[in-house]
Amino acid sequence: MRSNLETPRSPLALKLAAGCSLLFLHVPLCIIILYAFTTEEAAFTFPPPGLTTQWFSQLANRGDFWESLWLSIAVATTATLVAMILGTLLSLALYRSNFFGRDAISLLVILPIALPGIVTGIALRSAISLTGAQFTFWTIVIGHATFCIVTVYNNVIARLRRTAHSQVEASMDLGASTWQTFRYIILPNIATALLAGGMLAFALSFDEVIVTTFTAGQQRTLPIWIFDQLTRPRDRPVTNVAAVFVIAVTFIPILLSYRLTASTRE
Amino acid sequence: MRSNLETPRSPLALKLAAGCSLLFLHVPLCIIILYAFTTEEAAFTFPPPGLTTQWFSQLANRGDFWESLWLSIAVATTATLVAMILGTLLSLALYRSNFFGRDAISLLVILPIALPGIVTGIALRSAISLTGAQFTFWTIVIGHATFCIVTVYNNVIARLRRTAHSQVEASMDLGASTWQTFRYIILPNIATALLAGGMLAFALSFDEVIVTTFTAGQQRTLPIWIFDQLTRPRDRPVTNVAAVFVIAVTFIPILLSYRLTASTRE
Amino acid sequence: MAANQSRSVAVSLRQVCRYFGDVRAVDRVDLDIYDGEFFSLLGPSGSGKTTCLRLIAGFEQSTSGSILLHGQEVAGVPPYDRDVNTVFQDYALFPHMSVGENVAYGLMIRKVPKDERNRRVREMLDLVRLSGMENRRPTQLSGGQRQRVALARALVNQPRVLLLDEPLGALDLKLRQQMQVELKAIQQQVGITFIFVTHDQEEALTMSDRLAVFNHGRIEQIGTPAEVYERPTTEFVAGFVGTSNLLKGDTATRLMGSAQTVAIRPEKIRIYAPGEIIDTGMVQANGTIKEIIYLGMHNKYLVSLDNGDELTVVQQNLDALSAVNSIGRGHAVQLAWARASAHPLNPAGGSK
Amino acid sequence: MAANQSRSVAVSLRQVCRYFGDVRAVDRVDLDIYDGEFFSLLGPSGSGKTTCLRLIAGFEQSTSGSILLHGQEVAGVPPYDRDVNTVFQDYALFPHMSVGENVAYGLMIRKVPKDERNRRVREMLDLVRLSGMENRRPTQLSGGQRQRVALARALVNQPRVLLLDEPLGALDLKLRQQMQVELKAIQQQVGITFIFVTHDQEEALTMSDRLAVFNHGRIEQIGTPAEVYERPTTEFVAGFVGTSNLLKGDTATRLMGSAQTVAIRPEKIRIYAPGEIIDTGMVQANGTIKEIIYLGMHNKYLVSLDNGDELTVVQQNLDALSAVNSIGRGHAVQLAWARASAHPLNPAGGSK
Repeated sequence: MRSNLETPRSPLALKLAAGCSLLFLHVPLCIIILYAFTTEEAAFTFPPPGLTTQWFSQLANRGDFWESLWLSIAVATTATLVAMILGTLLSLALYRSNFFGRDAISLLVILPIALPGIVTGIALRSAISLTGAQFTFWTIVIGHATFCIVTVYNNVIARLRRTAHSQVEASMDLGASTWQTFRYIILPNIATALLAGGMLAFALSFDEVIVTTFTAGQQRTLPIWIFDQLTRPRDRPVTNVAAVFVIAVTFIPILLSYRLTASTRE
Repeated sequence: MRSNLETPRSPLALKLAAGCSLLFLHVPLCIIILYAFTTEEAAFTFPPPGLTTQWFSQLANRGDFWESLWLSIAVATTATLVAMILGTLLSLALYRSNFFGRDAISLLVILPIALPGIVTGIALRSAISLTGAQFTFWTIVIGHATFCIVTVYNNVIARLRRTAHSQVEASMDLGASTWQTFRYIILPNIATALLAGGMLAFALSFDEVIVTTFTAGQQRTLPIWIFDQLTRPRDRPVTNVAAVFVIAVTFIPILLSYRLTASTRE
Repeated sequence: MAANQSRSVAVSLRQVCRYFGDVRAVDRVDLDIYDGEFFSLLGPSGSGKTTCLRLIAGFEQSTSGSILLHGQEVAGVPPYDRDVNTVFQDYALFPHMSVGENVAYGLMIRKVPKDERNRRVREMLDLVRLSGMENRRPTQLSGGQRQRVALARALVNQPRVLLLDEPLGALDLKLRQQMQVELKAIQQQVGITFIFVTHDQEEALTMSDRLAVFNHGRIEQIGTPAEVYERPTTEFVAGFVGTSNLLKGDTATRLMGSAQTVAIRPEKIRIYAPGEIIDTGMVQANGTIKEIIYLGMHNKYLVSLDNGDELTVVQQNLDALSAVNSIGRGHAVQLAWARASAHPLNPAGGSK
Repeated sequence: MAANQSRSVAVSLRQVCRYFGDVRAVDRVDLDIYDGEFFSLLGPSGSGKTTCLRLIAGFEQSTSGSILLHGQEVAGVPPYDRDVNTVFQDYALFPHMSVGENVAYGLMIRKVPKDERNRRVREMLDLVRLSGMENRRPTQLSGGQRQRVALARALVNQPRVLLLDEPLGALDLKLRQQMQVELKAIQQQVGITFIFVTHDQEEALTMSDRLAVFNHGRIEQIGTPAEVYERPTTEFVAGFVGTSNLLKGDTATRLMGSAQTVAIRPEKIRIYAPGEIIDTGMVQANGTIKEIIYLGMHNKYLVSLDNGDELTVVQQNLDALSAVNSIGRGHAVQLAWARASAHPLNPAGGSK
């Protein structure tokens, strides 16, 4: 009957500090959404003199916006699929492996996400140049796959480590081969983690600017389109609308992945 | 006596796939380090025609490099300290709190890290412009603090959740007030996680490009200095040397933080 | 060993309730625990015994009712202002402190001078037989040693009441039995009131001066081990504290002369061969041996009575190789027990 | 119930070793388990019993020695090609499958036609009393029900040997006792060889036809429950399976006429008042009652012999209210036991 439901609460001061921190983290987000509706074209005053939805329709009429959006979605989808396959293979190979220390290997996988985007970018551009290849859709995908793999790997390996190994043994004990055990036992167990990792990877890829600038040729993904837009101050509200798009496309998979991994967290 | 030391290993094919993935993730890194030593000035051929350390001394003579490096270190240090304090407060307030769902709150804290850098950047620039403030060292710090707080929070709350709450009860039971319990029991328990979070935050801040471009005035952090360098093709090897610096400054804290949280992971 | 009713009351619960939402974890509990007593709260998991302990410690606040520590109402008093200390189920040792620092923690908080602190820590470690272990880390200790550190850390503050939350639950059988003896000895040495939570009825019988049996948040019976074991008042107590044969309805009427349910312990029933002459003061029944289970120290017989009811009988294996028994499966036997051994149960005993 | 030596051998271990680095988890184990036997591997944690089971299942490979299943050497044979099934300690149910799908898993893998599969799953769920639960998820079941699903899932494949790895360890006392009876009944019904790992000596005595006592990776004794309990061959067995008084050196010489260490069970010793006349065939000793511990079903007496040795004596509480006993603490008593009750231990019994 031990219950943690109602233990002594945090002191008020602590709550206040926490509230302020949360506010600090979220004010920028609110501002950008608010100014996607402002009636001003260039300068921003607070509060906005009026609200309008005209920028949405303006944006809808921009062919270059749609082009960038579709490119971003195509890149993110492809990179995510590649990452889901390679990330799962990696995690299966490394989970329970102990050749020169599981930790060392795990670190090797995690490092690329820590690699500064600018370094990854320069390095990839050099590597691609060396092979003499063109900068195409596929070079962007390769660039994005580097950090997407890590995201999928992290999610899947965390779930694998929480899955009782006795399930695998039970499956083998009941006559299932390695492949059958993967198909019927491991895959269903990691499914939600894999999906969550994929969604996070999608969001990361969709947002990426730096690596994209280095691995793209003439292609413009949506974040780069926005970046270019910023040089045109009169388009600021339209840009804000596009930013709201990016926020939405990013947050939905993140929220879903958060849901999917809820059981793993606690 | 159940032992997991020597259970059936992964099939060879799986290992091969994993090896290739690892290679894929690390080739770019090796390339950039290799070409920091090449004797060529602009074009890259493979293998490099010769190796030299001259670019290191060239870089050492560039005053603008050192200026950027110190700025990056100052920003990262300040943002990290702010994040360590606010992140700890946040995690203490939210750990065990259940007002409108701990999960919902936790998500509110995590979202900013998921916020695309470009969106955060635009939003912060708008917010700072609205207040009429100048873009200074401190605006960069504020920009970086948004994602640094999240990193610290994630580390500290994970440790708090793994710390037996009975320790807190035992401390209170033995006569310690809330503050004494924090000082003598909670702080030592979260110390390594806090440090690890701080180091990750430092690395993230040190690498940041996008948010910095929006929140900086004339200041150039090291990644932005590198970015600017890229427009000068003759300086490419020097740029690679700077990139190696960034890698080093980033990896050391990440390796340390990985060490510090080893016990939390398994 | 029995409680002296004239002793002063250390802990008193009056109609204490603790609800978690709809769950009545503790439901109108009345309890008086005397100074210097070894008192156990016994019950299955979820019966409210631990919540009761946490209410006394101050980790939980009661929904209603009043809790008195040595006559003082403690509602709203935080744990650090109550003169009780707790030994936690998971020991709750501070992993970043040495054994000595763990034990000294309460004294340090109370700003006891360093010399006295060291002296008392050393005394306490002597008491729990851990002298010389001051500088070890909790992770370097075995389960039994950790348990002793937790005990020392609580006792060093000289509380008037010590609360123990299933402190032996994590230990294996042999170590648990050894710690039971030690714990009881320490309690007699220091003379502090011990309130001991356990789900193990044998542990509660062995160690307690008195015990309260919990079920569904309520107390079903309070008494000395012998009172509770020999005269259980409800079916729940009869079944939870040891095992009992229940005679109900027709069987009870035929054998005991009343339809009231009675409980009889398996070890109080004797087995006689058919035709053997039995003291007329005894209650008698005829049956057939259905199963014999060898348990080393004793045999357990499942005996079918002629009306189909089944009784369990336990007989100590007094002789060498008593597994090979003259009474075999399928044999007809007579059973007999003293009328006083069959204890009538409270018909209102509200548990399933 | 005793093993029939002429029955065919189901599992045979010959000088089997399993080392983990320097740790000898299983050390030169020889073992024959007969067809249809309920055989227990009993020992404390870390004694090698579970590793032994995992070697038979194929989850571990032996370092040396040979393992035969029905006469066939199985070195290198993967678990899915061995005609044994395992009930895991944590049940290892597949959380994403219903109860029915869990039980059907082995049949699905073996491509048993759907109709037959459904029929056999239903039969199996009937056997373990879970009819109608097919569509539940494992998380919706209680511990005891999960245990039964794990049992059904293993039995549905009709293995010739069933391995059970402390299957009742996670259940509480009452449920465990109930499951012991059920498990034994199911084994008798299906007639499959059961190899049962447990650290609970009472469980092993209750359920087994024969058992092997493990210590430090080696087998100390193999025999029927009565053989192991009544005639332990080593100090370790005498202490681990039940409790024993050990008479050594001078005490043994004086009382038993030989310096060889003997073990005597507490329940074989009778207590007499001083001066009472004792059968001359009995071994006698004088002592003083040091402590009486009331345990409900019996009292435990700690008796100091005149030379300072201490013996434990257990007496069943036959009478109502027997807690109030005529023999009090500090009283002088005579102890006596049959010579055959004191069993000489193997002097080479290699355990501490």
